[in-house]
Amino acid sequence: MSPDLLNEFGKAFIETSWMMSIAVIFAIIIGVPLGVMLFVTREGMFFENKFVQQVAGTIVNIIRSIPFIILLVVLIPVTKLILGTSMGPTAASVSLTVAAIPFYARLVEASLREIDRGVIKASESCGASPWLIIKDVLLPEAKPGMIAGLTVTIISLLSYSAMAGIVGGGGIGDLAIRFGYYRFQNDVMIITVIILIILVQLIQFIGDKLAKAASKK
Amino acid sequence: MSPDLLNEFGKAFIETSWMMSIAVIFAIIIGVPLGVMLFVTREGMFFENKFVQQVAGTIVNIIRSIPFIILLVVLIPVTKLILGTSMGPTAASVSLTVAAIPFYARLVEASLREIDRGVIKASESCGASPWLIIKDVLLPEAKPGMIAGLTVTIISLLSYSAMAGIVGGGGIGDLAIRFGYYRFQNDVMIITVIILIILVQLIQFIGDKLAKAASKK
Amino acid sequence: MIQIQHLTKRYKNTTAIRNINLTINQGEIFGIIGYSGAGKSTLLNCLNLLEKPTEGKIIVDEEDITVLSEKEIRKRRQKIGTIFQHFHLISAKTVFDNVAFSLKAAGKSKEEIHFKVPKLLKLVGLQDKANNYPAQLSGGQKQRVGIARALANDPKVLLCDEATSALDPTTTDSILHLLKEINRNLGLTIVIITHEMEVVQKICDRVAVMEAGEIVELGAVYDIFSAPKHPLTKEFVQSVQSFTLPDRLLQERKGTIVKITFRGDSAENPIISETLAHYPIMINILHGQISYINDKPLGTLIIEAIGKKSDIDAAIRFISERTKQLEVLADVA
Amino acid sequence: MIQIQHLTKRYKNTTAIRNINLTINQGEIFGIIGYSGAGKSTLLNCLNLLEKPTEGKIIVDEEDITVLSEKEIRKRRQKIGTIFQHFHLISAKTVFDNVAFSLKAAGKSKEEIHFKVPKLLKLVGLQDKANNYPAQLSGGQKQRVGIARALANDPKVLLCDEATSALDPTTTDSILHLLKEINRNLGLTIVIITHEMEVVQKICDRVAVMEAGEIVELGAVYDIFSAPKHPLTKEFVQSVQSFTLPDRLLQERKGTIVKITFRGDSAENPIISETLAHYPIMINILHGQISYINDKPLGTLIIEAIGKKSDIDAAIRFISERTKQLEVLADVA
Amino acid sequence: GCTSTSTNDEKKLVLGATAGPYSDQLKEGIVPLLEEKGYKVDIVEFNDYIQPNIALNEGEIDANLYQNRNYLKNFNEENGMDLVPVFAVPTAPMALYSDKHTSLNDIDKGMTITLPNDPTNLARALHMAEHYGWISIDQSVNPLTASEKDILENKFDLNFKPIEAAQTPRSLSDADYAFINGNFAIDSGLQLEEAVDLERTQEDFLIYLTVRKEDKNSTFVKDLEEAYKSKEFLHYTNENSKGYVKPPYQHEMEEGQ
Ligand SMILES: Nc1ncnc2c1ncn2[C@@H]1O[C@H](COP(=O)(O)OP(=O)(O)OP(=O)(O)O)[C@@H](O)[C@H]1O
Ligand SMILES: Nc1ncnc2c1ncn2[C@@H]1O[C@H](COP(=O)(O)OP(=O)(O)OP(=O)(O)O)[C@@H](O)[C@H]1O
Ligand SMILES: [Mg+2]
Ligand SMILES: [Mg+2]
Repeated sequence: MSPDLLNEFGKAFIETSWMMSIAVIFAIIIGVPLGVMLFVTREGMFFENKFVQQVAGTIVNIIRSIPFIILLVVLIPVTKLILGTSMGPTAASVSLTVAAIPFYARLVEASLREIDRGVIKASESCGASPWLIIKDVLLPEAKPGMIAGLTVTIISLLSYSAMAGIVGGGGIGDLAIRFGYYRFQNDVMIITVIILIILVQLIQFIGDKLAKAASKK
Repeated sequence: MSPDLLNEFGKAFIETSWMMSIAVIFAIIIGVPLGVMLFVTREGMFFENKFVQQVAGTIVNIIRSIPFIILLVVLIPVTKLILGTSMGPTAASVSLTVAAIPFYARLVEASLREIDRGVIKASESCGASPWLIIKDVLLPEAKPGMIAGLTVTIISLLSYSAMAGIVGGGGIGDLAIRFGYYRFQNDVMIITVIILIILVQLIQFIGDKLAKAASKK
Repeated sequence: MIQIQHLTKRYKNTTAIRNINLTINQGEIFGIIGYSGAGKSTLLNCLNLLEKPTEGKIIVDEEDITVLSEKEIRKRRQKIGTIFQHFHLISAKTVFDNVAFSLKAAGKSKEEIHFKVPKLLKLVGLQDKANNYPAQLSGGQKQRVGIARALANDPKVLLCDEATSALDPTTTDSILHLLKEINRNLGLTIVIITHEMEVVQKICDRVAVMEAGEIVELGAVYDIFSAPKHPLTKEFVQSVQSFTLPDRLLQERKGTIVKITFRGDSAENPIISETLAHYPIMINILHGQISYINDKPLGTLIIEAIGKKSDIDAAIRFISERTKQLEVLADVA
Repeated sequence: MIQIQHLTKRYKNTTAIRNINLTINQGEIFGIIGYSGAGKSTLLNCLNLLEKPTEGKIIVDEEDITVLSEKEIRKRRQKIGTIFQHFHLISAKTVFDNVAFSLKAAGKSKEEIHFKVPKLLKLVGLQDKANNYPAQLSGGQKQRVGIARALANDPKVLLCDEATSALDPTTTDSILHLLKEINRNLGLTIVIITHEMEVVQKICDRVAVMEAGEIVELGAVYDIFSAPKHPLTKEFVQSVQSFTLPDRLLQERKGTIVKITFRGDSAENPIISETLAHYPIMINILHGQISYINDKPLGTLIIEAIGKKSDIDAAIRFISERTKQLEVLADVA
Repeated sequence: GCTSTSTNDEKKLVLGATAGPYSDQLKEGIVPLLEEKGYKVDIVEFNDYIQPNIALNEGEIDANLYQNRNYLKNFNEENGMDLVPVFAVPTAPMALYSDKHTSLNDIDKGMTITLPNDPTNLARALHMAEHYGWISIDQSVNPLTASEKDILENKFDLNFKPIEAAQTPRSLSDADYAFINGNFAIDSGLQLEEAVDLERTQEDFLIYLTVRKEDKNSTFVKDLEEAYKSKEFLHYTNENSKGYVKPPYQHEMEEGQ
């Protein structure tokens, strides 16, 4: 591999990491509360609220409905507003983030739904505030599931990030597409795919370990 | 909307339904057993098998590593072999299927992991064959989670299917991209996105209902 | 203190509780017994509003708590401890943190939590399991965590759903002793569901007997045990006072077999002695039990009276005048 | 029939079972008692290999089952019924299907299943809950499903982990009766963990007492109850034979208070009568209990002997010669 | 299998094109003419620059319309295929647009330039930039696939940002200049006349109808050619493809008129 190519890969790797980190961080910061909100406003839960449930659920579904490439386009004004530019990896990460949040929120909600109702009821019986129940019961109990969900989210995002090239975001996937695919540089293609595979294996491995460590059952 | 465009939408809808149906059916037929396999070969489970677990896990991860757009391309020879053609919605559904299977398999595995170990142990204590345990304990117990996972899978597939245009697959998402993105026809874009939103809402709604009906907790 | 009025709870295909009226007094230990599935747990869960009653009111301190706001309910719950039949521990938290959760719920400070949790764990004998997770505990240990958790906030009312069902007798005794002590010293009101009649005997003041969602008998424990009225109550009482004689004994008997029930003071009088002093018969104690409920003796003896028929008859008359109840099980062979 | 040799089970930070040696005979009802956390459930789970022992062998029918293949283990398990402490029902299946599962596991036909399940449900009194899901059952109902499930395949060995802990006394009695019947008629071997000493009394032949992972006492139930050796055993036996007299009685006593323990035949002789016939004293029965374990009586009486000091002393001597044990609790005031 | 050649009487045609002007051209300008001749035409739209050739080579489609000769030549070499260009069609030129500047002379240090990221269009744009004297490109690389990495000298330290071709009109607000494919410019509502500069499209960059070698002389190709070279299509071009670079035969026809 030429030093030039090595350089390219280095750059692409950094771009991917950068985009992913931003998206993942926001997916956690916003997706978790959103998932919790979707859960605690469900029927029979302590913040039961059909309206919020419906509205939040619909917004989440709307975002998930839009093909990523369209999302990229639709979000250009927003990206521009936030970052002052709608190009480059940071700009791409805005769309990735927007795609990641509802995706992860749904997985968080699904994990929360697996919690034994009795445990929640028992916590309520202590007179604990909803906030404390969320913090000390729901989140810890759902942690293994939420970690597994995050693994799924990150891996899906990695696949999405290949489309970041549309707005000049770069990254490993884009390298594979632009050079490997469009320019028939099979070596680039193979190397990028291998890098991606290693990355995914690593993410899955770490995710599994963390989920197992978090599970006290 | 011109009758021509209406026609386009009708066609796209049928194409999407067709692609999705194939992919979803195979995701269930193959993804469920694969997910079960990933689970029952885990440490401490009755088919504990590090080798199978690792190999299956790695294959699943490899497929999930590859950006969908690359997968579409890589699978062309396979598609050609299976279908005799590498174009059109049916051809696109091959790649969709290949992407859907490992995706769903992981979600199935995650649902299975949420089952109370004690219940599995108790079933083992009856001397039930692994096959019976899978059929009568694991699958029923994980059913709500598996339905929720299928909802997530279908919605993600819908988003992936937008990329089917690369191999001339068509479909609603492709319509959005072709007209909305490449031809700057915002009206088409908005209509397709609305159709997608309605579809996703519907899928989510049905998925939620089914999951709730399946949950006996 | 707690007034339950016309309480009904229906599930889709079952009515778990039917129009229950009940008053539980401040500071008493109130037992609830009944067949499995009678609606005991459901009644208890209505008391802390974990189940919304379908109909009826629950009046605590002159307020109907079924219509309170969420926030007020929370406030009240901090003063109600509940021990659940199925424990319901937070599986992702250690024993320590499970108990600490209760204290946090009541807004206690970190220092207070670190001071109090070890004390509570010691109380239930789990000091060395503080860092275990629930999955690493035995059934009884889980139950004890549940007890510690329920007691954490010095509740005014303690609801116990089979609080000792998974515990060995020694631990059960020590827990009951503990509850009784708190009840005496702090005036804690305790509602206790149990199927262990000994538990009722040992600590309850009053007891309600439930069947198919209704209360079929209600009274002071001593009365229920000494004079059960409803067939179900009789059955339950008998289960702890079962006096079935082995067949062999009945066949080989030489005299008349009589079952005598003592109540209250009569148990303290030397009836057997007096009888023997008055009549020239022999008395053999075949079976029996005397227990003290609320310091009042309640006893049953099955005796064999051997001697002349006329003497025996006279003796039986003599005894029956002096005791609550007398029953001739088998006449002289 | 089941030989446990040097069995040890270690968890990360606890040794749940320490070098246990035990033989359980064909057709006996074997009880295991002990404090919560003593390792009882762990021992039981080793017997059906749900927990892999860390060390030691379990020999059943001259074969070490710890080294069997998965398939053979399955085959054997079909003849071992297990009732779990925490029920472990399949939450997604109805009561009917939960029981049917066991039969399916043994490869029974559809017809057989449809014939047998209703019978089993009737046996445990759940015929009208056949279509309920576990979440719609009360604790005791769940436990009964577990019992029906364990009995489904006419097992040769039944392992019961607190099989009646969630049941009311009447249901407990009927279940115990059922078990005893099956044990008699079909030669079923039953290993029963319980903390209810009455259960041990009522149906066990032998009993092992566990403490901290070890068996500290082992013997026939009658011996354990009548002459417990280990302090723990004494504690447990006392818990069902607690003879603490109310303080008031002790203070107001007029004579000497004596505790007499009868064993075996001595319980059937009219000792009190004979004593009264020989000595001019009055005897008042203050407390006591006589129960029949395997048809042999075991009794304890606390009596107050009122009379002249010399007569009382002579009477006590007379009694102590004729009974197992006599203890003077309080001398004449 | 090939659908057209097998049964001559049915005369079915499957044509591939990328979404946009060339498929519209076919659909609106050519298909009606072919249908008059008794063809039944299916148009498959692709979203990518590789698959149409693969599909053609595999016989999934009968002809495609989306590439220039150079690209095809390169593609044939890379993939060992034998596809042949038949004739050129009206082609949208590459255009340089700007929201902020009106002339090429406004170029200044560190400006941001967006340009399409697919190989052909990227190369086209870079060559225009070279022509403006903004940069110089490594002569040793294939001029058809030159990328931003082959820039040798960047006189103004310009910041070249390759993005998806259809994205270029959308990037105008972000960039100082944007190279935009004419078709996307038009579709996005820009007028070719408003461009800062238009590509003087060389013959090599005109879009060609491409077929398999063995079909080169078949009837359907002749019929297609006839349709393209018809008056009706010229009329269509003038009406609907203003500013497009016309192929030589259309110029001839106009001159002949
Ligand atoms: N998975 C585990 N990890 C660590 N320790 C465990 C685990 N399971 C059980 N233990 C410990 O092993 C000991 C024995 O547990 P076991 O469940 O056998 O007790 P038990 O005698 O059945 O008690 P109980 O009467 O309360 O059910 C306990 O101290 C418990 O904390
Ligand atoms: N969620 C539910 N849906 C339907 N029926 C229910 C539900 N929960 C409880 N029941 C039914 O209500 C009745 C009362 O149940 P409950 O749990 O109060 O009984 P219990 O007296 O506590 O019995 P146990 O002593 O066995 O715990 C039972 O017949 C039970 O099957
Ligand atoms: Mg209950
Ligand atoms: Mg246990």
